[in-house]
Amino acid sequence: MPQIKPTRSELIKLQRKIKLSKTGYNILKKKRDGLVMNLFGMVKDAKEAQETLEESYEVANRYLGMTIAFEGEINVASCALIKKGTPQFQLESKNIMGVQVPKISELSFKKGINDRGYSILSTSSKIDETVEEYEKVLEYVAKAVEAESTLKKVLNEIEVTKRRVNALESKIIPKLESQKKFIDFRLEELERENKFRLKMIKDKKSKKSS
Amino acid sequence: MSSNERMTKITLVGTKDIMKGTIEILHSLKIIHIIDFKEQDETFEIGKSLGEVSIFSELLLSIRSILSKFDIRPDKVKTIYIKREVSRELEKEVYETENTIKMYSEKIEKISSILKEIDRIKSIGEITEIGIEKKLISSIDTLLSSKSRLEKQRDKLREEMDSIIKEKSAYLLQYEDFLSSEIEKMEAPLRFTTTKNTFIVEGWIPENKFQELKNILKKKFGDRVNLDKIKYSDEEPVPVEFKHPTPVKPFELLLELFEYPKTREIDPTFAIFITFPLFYGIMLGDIGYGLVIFFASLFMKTKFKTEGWKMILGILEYSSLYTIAFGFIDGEFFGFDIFALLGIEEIFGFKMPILNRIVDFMPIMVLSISIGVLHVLLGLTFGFINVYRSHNLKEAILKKGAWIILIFSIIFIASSVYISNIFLYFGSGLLLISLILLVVGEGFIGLIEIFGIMSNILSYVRLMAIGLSSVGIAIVINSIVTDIVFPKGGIFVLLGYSILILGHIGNILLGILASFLHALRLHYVEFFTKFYEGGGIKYKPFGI
Amino acid sequence: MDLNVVSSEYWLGETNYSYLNTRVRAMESNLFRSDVYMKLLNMEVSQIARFLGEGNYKEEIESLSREYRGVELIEHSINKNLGKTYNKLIKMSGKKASKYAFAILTRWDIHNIISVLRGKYSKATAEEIERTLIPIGELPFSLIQSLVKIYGYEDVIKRLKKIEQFDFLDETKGIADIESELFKMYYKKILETFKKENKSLFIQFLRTEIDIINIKNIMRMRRYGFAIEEEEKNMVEGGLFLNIENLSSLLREPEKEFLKRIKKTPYGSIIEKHWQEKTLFYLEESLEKYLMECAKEQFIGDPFTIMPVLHYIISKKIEVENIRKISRGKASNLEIKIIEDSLVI
Amino acid sequence: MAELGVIVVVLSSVASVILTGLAAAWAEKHIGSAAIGAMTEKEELFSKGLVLTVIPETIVIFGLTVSLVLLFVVLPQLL
Repeated sequence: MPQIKPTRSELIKLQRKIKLSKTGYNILKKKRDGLVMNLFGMVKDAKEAQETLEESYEVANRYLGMTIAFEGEINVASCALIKKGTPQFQLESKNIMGVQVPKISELSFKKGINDRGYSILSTSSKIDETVEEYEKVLEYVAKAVEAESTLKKVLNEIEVTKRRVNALESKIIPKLESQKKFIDFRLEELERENKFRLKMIKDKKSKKSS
Repeated sequence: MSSNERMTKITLVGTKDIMKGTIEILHSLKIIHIIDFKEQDETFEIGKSLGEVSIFSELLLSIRSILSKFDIRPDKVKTIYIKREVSRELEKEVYETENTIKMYSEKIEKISSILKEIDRIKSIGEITEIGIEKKLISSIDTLLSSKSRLEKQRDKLREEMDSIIKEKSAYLLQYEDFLSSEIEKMEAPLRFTTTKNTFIVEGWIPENKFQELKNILKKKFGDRVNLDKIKYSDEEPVPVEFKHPTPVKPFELLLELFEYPKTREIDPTFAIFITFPLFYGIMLGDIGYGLVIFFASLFMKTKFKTEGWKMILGILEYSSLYTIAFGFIDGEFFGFDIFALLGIEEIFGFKMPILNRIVDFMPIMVLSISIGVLHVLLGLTFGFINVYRSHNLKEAILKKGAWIILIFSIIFIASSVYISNIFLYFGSGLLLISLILLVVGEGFIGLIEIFGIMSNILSYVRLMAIGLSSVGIAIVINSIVTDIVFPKGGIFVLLGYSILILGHIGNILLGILASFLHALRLHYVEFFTKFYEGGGIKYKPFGI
Repeated sequence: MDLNVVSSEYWLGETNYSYLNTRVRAMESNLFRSDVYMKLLNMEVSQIARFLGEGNYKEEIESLSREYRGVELIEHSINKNLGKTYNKLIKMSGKKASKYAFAILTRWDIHNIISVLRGKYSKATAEEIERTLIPIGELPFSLIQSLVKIYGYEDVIKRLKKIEQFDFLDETKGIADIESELFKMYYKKILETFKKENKSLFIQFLRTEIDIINIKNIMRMRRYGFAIEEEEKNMVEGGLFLNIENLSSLLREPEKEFLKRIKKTPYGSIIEKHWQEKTLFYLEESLEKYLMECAKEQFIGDPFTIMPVLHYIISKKIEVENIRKISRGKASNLEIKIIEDSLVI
Repeated sequence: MAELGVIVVVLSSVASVILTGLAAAWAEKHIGSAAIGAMTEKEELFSKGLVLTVIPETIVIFGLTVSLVLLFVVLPQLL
């Protein structure tokens, strides 16, 4: 710590810094705790989304299996030739305790039977229902993606915050405090020196005068 | 008359844990004719296949596709193979063989398609004239010249593939055989009825094997299995296993073509054995034709060895003997009057020929009708016995006896003209009795049936008519040649001989077919309707 | 090339009913009976394939088992077999009888054309399209294949318009409209061709079929909603019990009224049975089954008419569909009960 | 009168063969084509088909018999 000048103004500066760090530390700690608290809910959400996705995928596959069994693979493949457009969705963001997380809105996977491209006359409701199930799957995929990426971002944020808190707690604040101690010590020493010197001068003066 | 194997219907009930063992035993004994499971409900359901039937099926599909593509059949493969147990190694070997063959055929196909392209380029013709660059032409030339090399390569590949197939085919066939029989065992439960813990097999076994099977099962499984005889209704199709002496065996075919007899019914094979060749001989009746058919069928027997062919040729063989015999009576040799040609007038005091079919058609007609009467009577007698066995004497008399009496009465009345008037009265009395019986038995409708039986008997006139047409054709051929063609001399003699040969070959074929069919028809339509119901099935024991 | 290639591939002689019908009956006796289906239901997929390869489908299974395995092998084999059988049927039918047979076989043409158009519309590859074609129909299959090679959606329609039956097509319309039109025109043309035999079983069958198609679509529209301009596109004229006006009023009835009115038709009991179900799956299956059973019952007729042939066409189709249902159902682990219920036996 | 009788007998013997022949042919045409149809699909029906095909031949056999009887039994009595 040689570069620190043990001056009073430094000390004041340092004191201010320490105070700031401590407040920051407290706030970050609270944020961390808050995020962790939120995390439990999110994990549950993500897990649920995953499960519904899996479930709906299973259901859809079953529907597909049945449709293929009843209508023939060739008929289904023929209907599948019309893949009209890619599904559209709107991506927005949401703020959770200062974390920007994605939010998928305006899910437009679901189509009416007339908008799917095939004619009603030449198909059956088995196709409809299978398509509907797969549309549901798509929807759940979007939801799962949303939940999962939120989870990821929040986890990331918690990690960062935790690191910061740790840094403040175990590095920055102790360092500042030791600097403050050092300055305190130096200043005290200086004062003592001054006192001693003053005493010496006083003694000399009184000797001279007496 | 030999009696056929008596069948008895059984049920075999066992606990499911011994199902596999039971199947093994049944499969090795080869005696049970299983009745397939039919109706499914809550308690009783169809069994499930055992073991790795799925893998086996997959393997079998692969093998069969190879066998069919390269037309590998057991009779083509001479090598003898040793039976090996199925193992993973074998499984791998099958798939490897399949892949190698696939690879080879793909390569060959590719080369063939290249060769086709080269041929197409060649067929375009001379290309130098269109003004293509020299370089290009030379490269095309090298392409064309590579044709023979490619062909050689293709042939080599083909040879290699053939040798692989040759090497493997015995083994594939053996494996196919093995898998098929394994799968038959594994899929046997699909023919069983099962409940939660037990399985039930229904089927037929020869009666004398029942105790044997029971002992084997008891010894092996004790109380966990139960074998019982069960009752069956008259309508049920019972499997039939014939036990005929070898000479009669071929005639089983004629029943197979129609229907197998029921168990309680008289088996008419033996009767057919006597009457079928007789009718055939009467219709064809020619020494020459008989000899040709006899030797032809002997020769064909060495060529065609399937069960069906053997039977048909056997029938023809017997029939041709009768044909020769009747040929002597008719004095016909390829349509020629053989005795007249040889100058023989008498043998053992008989005037030869005994019957000339063209001139003496009336006696033959009478003979035919008499044979008809006898045949129908035989049929009715069988019918009488059948009805008596399945119902009672009264029924038998009303249903069949009445007809027998009717026919006898007509015989008496007809013969009264030649013998004495007493026959007329006696006959009329019988007629009256039979008519009364008929009305009692079947009502007045029964009387209409009289016309049916009359036309049945008249139908035997075909014995004369078919013979007449056959000999007619033969005579026409002969007289065309001897009276018109030969007298012209020179090259016409040759022509005459060829007409003779072709004509008689044609007439023989026609004669074989017509005589066979009409003899058959007389049995099926005239004879069988009097007594035969049929409804049996062929005995197919599990494991064969 | 002759543009109107329809049925010119066949040189047909006179119809000999005694020959045709005994042959068809013999063919029919080779079809599977109910106990065979019970066995199939208890088999694994490869077992089914093997089993089929031991019977009527031997040729197809053996030749295709090098390319395909499992359930694919079965589906390809049965389709190939169906095509082969129908072709044989037409060749032996002769002029008079084949008219009816063609009328039924044209459905596969419609299927193939729709498939090609769908593929072209969404720019699928030729292989993708070819996978969805079935080599059955009145049009020569080579013509259908040549359509696949034509570049664009509009060009395909332009080519089709040169064929007499398809001259009503309009290349500016969308795929869904074209599909509907093809369907509607198919029924319209058949009903016109056989106008004189209005009472015949064949026409009755077709009109029952139209009814069933209409009912299915009404149920779908009621469930999923519809636009007014769509409504007309989705109905076929000429039903046996329900005409267009009936249908469009039925479409708007509240549930109770709907049920009450539909119960007056033979289809009422079927619809009622499935009314509470969440999906239309089983309703459609039952209606389809009803139609097939109708055909099987009705087409038993005079040996000197086309009926035995029509009966066989339907029965063979049923057999192939049953096999497919079993093997596909097995492959996607459906419960045996569901498969069994859907079989037409 | 005797001559007229002879003509009638001869003509009827001719007619009986021709007419029964035609009748049998007509019946066999149908049975035959049906039989062929059946056995192209099921080979095991071959024999049944063949036998069925010769069934109507009874007609022509009766015709032939009648004609022969007319020619050889009835005619000599008239002459």
